[in-house]
Amino acid sequence: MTEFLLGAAGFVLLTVAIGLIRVLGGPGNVDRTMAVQLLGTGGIAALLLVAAATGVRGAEDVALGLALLAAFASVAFVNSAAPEDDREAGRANE
Amino acid sequence: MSAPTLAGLTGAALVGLGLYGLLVHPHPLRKLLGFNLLGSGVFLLFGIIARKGAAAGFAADPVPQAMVITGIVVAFCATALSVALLLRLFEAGGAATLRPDVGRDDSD
Amino acid sequence: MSVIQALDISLAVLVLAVAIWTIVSRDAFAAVVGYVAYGLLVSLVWVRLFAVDVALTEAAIGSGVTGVLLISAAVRLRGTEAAVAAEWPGAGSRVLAAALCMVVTAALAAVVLTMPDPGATLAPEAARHLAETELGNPVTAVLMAFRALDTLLEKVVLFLAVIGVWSLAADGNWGGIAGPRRATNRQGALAFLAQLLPPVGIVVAIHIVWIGANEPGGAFQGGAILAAMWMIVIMARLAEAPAIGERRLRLALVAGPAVFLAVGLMGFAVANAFLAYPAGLAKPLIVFVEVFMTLSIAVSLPMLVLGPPDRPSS
Amino acid sequence: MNTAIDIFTVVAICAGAAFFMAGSVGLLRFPDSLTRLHALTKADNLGLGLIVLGLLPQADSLLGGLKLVAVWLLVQLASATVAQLIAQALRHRGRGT
Repeated sequence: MTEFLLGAAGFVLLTVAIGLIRVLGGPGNVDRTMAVQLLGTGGIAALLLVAAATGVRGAEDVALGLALLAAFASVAFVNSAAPEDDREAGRANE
Repeated sequence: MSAPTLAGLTGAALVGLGLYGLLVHPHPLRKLLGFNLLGSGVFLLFGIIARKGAAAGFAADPVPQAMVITGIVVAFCATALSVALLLRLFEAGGAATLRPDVGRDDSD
Repeated sequence: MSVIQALDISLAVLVLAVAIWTIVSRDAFAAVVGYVAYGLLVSLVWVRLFAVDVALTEAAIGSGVTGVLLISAAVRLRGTEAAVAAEWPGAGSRVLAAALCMVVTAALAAVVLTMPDPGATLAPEAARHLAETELGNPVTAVLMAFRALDTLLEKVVLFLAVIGVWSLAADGNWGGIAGPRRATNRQGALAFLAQLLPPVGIVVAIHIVWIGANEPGGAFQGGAILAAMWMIVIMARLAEAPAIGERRLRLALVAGPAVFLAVGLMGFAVANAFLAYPAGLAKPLIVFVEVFMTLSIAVSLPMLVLGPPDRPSS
Repeated sequence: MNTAIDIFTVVAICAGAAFFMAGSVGLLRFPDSLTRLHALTKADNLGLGLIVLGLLPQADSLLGGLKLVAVWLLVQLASATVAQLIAQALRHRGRGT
């Protein structure tokens, strides 16, 4: 069972990370943000699987922390990008 | 190869990468990223010292771990202060460059 | 090769791949996004090194709070990259720098490969004195008792960094509302998240501070989560960022270092040394100090991320 | 009994991993950002959900199991919000330019 859990962790991590590395190159910042979001979820899944396999104490709390912060980077991106876009749109309309 | 050795080699490579970014990149924000990579490489080296010091029923030596936690906080403080300085520089001079001649005269 | 080795190797390769991306990427935003992903992967490495306290700190700081700081900075600085493109050093200097960095890496790698296993350790020493602190988590014992001076100074550094950031405010904005002006439109989904997440986050943060005495966790990790919750509320514009002249804010900022220092000085009177805890009272005192430290951290981190005020308070 | 539980774990985790793969493939292959967003949310919800479901019988305590469920719920909340925000940003951009 341990081997299976570790294998699954590696599989999930590799699939999402390969997706991330492909998408980091572009096309746009929105896609990059989505790729990091997917890596965040995949990372949490891999962490839970590794924790169950190796029996590290307290790893669920790390997963809880990561889950609480899962939306953080994307929110910062959307939040700081939005007013800028408003201004650009305003200028285009004038 | 054991997990700590592997993490240690990763740390060594990260120190080199971060140092390269810090030296070569002209953009201050990218220098900061290099600085953070360098720092986290050093922390990983502390991590393998901790793991190889596993004894007395602890999975890893707690002293290097505590030092890494302190280090992460201090590195964050330095990063935040640098970002604030950089944004202020950009506001004041309209450019994010470390060249001393830009911003003082506008002939550039 | 066993499954766990394959996992460790792929994790190391991924960490390096994302790190290389943050250095070679042409676009600053893409590099910063890479760094956020990097922080998450590194916290998995820390779990594999059985350093769960560090993993928790790295998760909260590396991919959380630092991520928000750098992403906002990258968005605000967009368009400045073209101007500095001319400042790239020549090919010769770059090769030289790369060679130097390779030498540094090779030297560190040699140290790693020749490191004795098991290596030098203070773990038995920590274990011997753990009972005196009545704590169960050796990392918390090191942070709060054996090397308490480091932690006290770290909190002072955090405080000084806040002062440093504030001092960058223009004269007219001193005492004003922290951080850049934000648009007033409230987005429905974000407001929903900012109402639902903080109650859960506060419970988890208190849980992490409380169990920090015996299990992985502690003041810094819990404080960082609290800080993140406050920042979500500010980013959703459900609440205005505080004015930096506000007395409550300033009291919260100094509470941690001040209480820690006071308890440390009390050590002279009751236990004959700075930062010494009287026998039998070590654990309650440590938890008492940690509560105030959590508060200070939860307030300092958002102040560092928001930056100096750029408008007056009224 | 134990074997039955283990088989359940293996099946659920395999299904979860498949959803993660589907999410990554979607992110790489779908033609525009909105369809890629669709692929992303499937991986978030079902991928992690099935892995948590598979790990639940292996949890060593009630609190451990509750934490697993809490992790899943929090990620659900985060991913739903982020999907909304990204979709709004995309629509906004489509109109603005």
